[in-house]
Amino acid sequence: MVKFKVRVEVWLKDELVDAEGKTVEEALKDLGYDVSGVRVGKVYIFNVESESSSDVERVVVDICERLLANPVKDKYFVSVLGHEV
Amino acid sequence: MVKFKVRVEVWLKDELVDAEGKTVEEALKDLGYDVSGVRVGKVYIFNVESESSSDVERVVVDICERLLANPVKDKYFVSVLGHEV
Amino acid sequence: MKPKILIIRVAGTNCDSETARALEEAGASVQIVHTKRLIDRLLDLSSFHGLVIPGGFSYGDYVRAGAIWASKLYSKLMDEIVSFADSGKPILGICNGFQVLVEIGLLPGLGEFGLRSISLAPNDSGKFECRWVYLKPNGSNRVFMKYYTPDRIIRMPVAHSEGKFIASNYILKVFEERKLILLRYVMPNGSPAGGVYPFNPNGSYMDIAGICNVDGNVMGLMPHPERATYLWQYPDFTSKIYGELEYAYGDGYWIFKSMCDYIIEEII
Amino acid sequence: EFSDEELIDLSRSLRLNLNLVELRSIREYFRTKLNRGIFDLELHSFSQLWSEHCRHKVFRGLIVDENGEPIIDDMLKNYIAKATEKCNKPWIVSFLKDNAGIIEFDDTYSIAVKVETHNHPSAIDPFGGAATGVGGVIRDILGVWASPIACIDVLCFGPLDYPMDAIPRGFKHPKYLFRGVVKGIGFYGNNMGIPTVAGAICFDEGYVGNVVVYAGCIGILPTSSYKFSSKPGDKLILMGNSTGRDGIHGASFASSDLKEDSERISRSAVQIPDPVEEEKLRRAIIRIRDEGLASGITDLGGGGLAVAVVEMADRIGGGARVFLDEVHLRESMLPWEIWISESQERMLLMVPSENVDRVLEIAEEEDLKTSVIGELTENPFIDVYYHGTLLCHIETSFLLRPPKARYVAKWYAPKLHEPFFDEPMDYGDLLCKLLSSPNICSREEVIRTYDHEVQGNTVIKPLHGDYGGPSDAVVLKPVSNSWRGVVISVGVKPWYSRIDPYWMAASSIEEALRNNVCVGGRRIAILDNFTWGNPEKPDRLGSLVRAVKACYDFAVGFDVPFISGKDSLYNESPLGPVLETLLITAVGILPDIRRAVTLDFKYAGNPIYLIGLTLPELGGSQYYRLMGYIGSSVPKVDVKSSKRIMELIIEAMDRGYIKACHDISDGGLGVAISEMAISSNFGAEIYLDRV
Repeated sequence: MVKFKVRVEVWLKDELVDAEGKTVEEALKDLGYDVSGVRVGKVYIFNVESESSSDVERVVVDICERLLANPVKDKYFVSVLGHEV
Repeated sequence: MVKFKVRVEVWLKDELVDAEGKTVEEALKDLGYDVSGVRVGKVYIFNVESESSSDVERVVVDICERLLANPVKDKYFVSVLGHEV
Repeated sequence: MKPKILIIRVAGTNCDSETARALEEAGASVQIVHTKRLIDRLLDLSSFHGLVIPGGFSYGDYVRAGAIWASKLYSKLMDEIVSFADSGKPILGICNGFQVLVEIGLLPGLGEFGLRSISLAPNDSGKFECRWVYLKPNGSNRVFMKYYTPDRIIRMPVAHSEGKFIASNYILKVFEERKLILLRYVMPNGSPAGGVYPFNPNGSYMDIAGICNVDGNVMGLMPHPERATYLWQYPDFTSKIYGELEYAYGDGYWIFKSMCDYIIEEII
Repeated sequence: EFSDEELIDLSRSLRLNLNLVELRSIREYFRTKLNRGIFDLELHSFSQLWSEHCRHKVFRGLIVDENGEPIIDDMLKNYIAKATEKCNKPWIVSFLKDNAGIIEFDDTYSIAVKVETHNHPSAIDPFGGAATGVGGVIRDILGVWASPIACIDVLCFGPLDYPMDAIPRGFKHPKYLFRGVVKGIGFYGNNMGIPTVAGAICFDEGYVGNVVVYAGCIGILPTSSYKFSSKPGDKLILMGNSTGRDGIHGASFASSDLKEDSERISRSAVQIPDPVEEEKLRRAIIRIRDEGLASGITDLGGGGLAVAVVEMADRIGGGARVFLDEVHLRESMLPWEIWISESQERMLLMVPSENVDRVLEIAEEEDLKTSVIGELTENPFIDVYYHGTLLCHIETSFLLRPPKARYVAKWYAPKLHEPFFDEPMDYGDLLCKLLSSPNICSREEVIRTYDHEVQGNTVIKPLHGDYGGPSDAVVLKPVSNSWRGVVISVGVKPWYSRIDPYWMAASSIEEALRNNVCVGGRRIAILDNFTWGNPEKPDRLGSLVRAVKACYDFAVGFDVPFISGKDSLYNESPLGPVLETLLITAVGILPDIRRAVTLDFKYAGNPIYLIGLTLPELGGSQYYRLMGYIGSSVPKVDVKSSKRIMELIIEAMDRGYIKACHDISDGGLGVAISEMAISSNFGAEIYLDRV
């Protein structure tokens, strides 16, 4: 088994309203910044034990489908940063 | 003025216990995954109007210092993804 | 003349009415006002004797608890607030209010410590904590703690998800020396909680639950005194004999009473 | 001029969920009354307004047995409402009519109560579904001008250790649902500053494919403020969040089974919770109420504007004229989407034109977006315009009166037997197993994440004593200068449904009442919330009719009126129907909170009395479940003696005889005594031979 370092980003789907993004945008405008289109997402970094890099990708996607994201309203990005040698 | 697309990541400082990360780690182990070192961060994507790319970097750092991050407990990363042509 | 105390609120603030009730019980005349009216100069902050920033989820606690409300105050009202504090008038921040005072640097104090030297991080349990806790007050502060005798153990409920007090060792040492720590989480028998959950409900360094600024007139605390104003609010009032319930007040009442007395003696 | 087949295709392709009888009556109406074609906005209006979710067609329909003999016509009127009329309580302000049930609290104030389900959305997005469920029921309370003082939540999941691979595709594991739903409930209640004080959590295989999320809210209002004086000419003001494509077809979708690929179909049915927006709504609405500016109010729930506007027009016996282009939007939308969108955190106010400016001013002060979207009219038609073109012109009454539905019901008594096994060797070990079993163990881990202390009026908390024993009921003291308390309790016994839904309903009612009485509650009113399978299947409907009949029998028997209720039907999944569940919420009065009684033992040496007869009725018990059985001897409620016992207990409490009181429920006497001891610092010596 090899220890892989992976990264997952979870975002609300574009067509859904981002209440947090809306509030942060109004706050920044209120502070005088000229900003627009604020979206807020979550990012996870963790290590996963797995046989091969192709296998680790599958495991992380499974992790996202089962816990980190809800396919109905979220989109997510998976990247394998590297593995321990 | 040019519209820049920027990205900010805010993480708890490494020496601080990441309670949310710990909760997620336990949940994943509970589901049978062999994971460790889970850290959770926030990521913001938004557009900023600014004269030049060097200036936009300054504006975004200012935004982080003023609102998005608290230097006592957070570390943050700023990246300018591109600008509208 | 009754102390005139202002409670400010924004979208998401929700402990303002019971806080007003506690202050009125302690003899103050209270006004609850949306921060916008102060920013639009429809109301003059200096016309009040005391300021309270109540608990709640200002702006949904997005980004960080209290961060967005603090950023608005910092950019639109900071001069008025600083001069209000410098004039010695008492400012009390409860739960979300404490987080706001920390974010704008009024705690522990801009002059000496700069904008941000302490912070309230998410609880170690990773969850929202709603429970009653035991606290040891530091009676040396005259503004808020006048009625707490040194050996007294008091009880109040906490209800937050970002209440873990953190600061550098240097800052903690200064707080200890200058007696700026006003409340600490303790065991039921009064011995220090020592970070043990659930007596220390969030993992705060040195079990800190409440602090004040260098001058002692600005206080922030995570527990809710307005939810421990009357004895019928206590979790065990049906099993303990508290004498006639009408007049016996809870531990939280005495912070508001002390604040009002201070205003009458020092401000009016 | 559609033929029958074309009508069916139309209904399926547009996902209108209308049956042939309904489609025919629409065709007939357009042919004879309007003699013109139908606009798509009108079709969608019928789909929303005639959905089971909005019109309770099953409860209002004619139910016949297999050979067509009528069993009951309009269960709502002839069982639920009739029971309340029979109780004939003077202190009922409004029941089964408005957005919430209302009872008098004291000579100035009244209490409003509503409980809703949000099962289908929570099955797909547990966090958002549960959170918007809480948001929706809070708006029902705001919809009768009441200020929310407490929330309750009753949740039902599959076993948390259910094997992962046995979960059908497209469905989520109970543990994932549990974590998301609990987080959603806490998120909305805490953010709104409304204490989440009471509830229950049930685990059973019957909930694996069908999660159940009940959300309830209790509010208080000056009785004088509860009036509906809307008249033609009053302006319609939409206040709150901007409208988007959320939950399109949410209403009619909830009335159809949850299919395996429900995630893809219902993408647009996901609703996003925004409690900060609703908190602003609450402040604005209470200010508008206290300044007496509006003549009427209602919330936008299932079916969005379409249902809200038509129901208000019907209430004044007139019509309404609506301009959809005036609605403040979040994204560009088709007119019919605007008309039936279920975006959250929106309210509809009816305001006399002279007060409109002041209402808009208050909304602006609270950072709320508003739009004046039309007015009520004398002429009893619903006219909907979009940039000047008329898109809907239908009589108000026709829109609200679908043809009488007819259903077939047949109840099959299950063939169950009483198990026989020898006595347990070690009672202590058995008691510990029961105390740690999922349906009995402590709920502290969940309750601590709910702020149950905000507003500072929670007198008896959900957890009692240093070790968090379970209180039977929660007491609130909502009025500052009065010692009078509101007592909130729930009763839910789904375990008995597998044996007999009649006795399940009876026990649920009795437990809600006993829980209330254990704290000193009296003058109790109750709410019924059914979660059942597909009523078009005779066996499901047969058991439902039995349960509703029991509601009538025992409400009258206990002389306790129903003041509100809701039914969630079509809860089915590839694994079968939901475990039939009836939640009874009880709201009582405590004249003086200083005399409240709690379950913790108070003094050493106090004698312990067991009141009421103990019978060999272990059918559906947690003990049988532990041993792997269901059994058949379901407890049968003896309403006369139970009513008498409760009256005597209240009398004894008022005389100060009773220091601690607890009802015997799941797990029986052993668990009840343990819970009383856990909540205090005392033990107990029990002599079973004296029982």
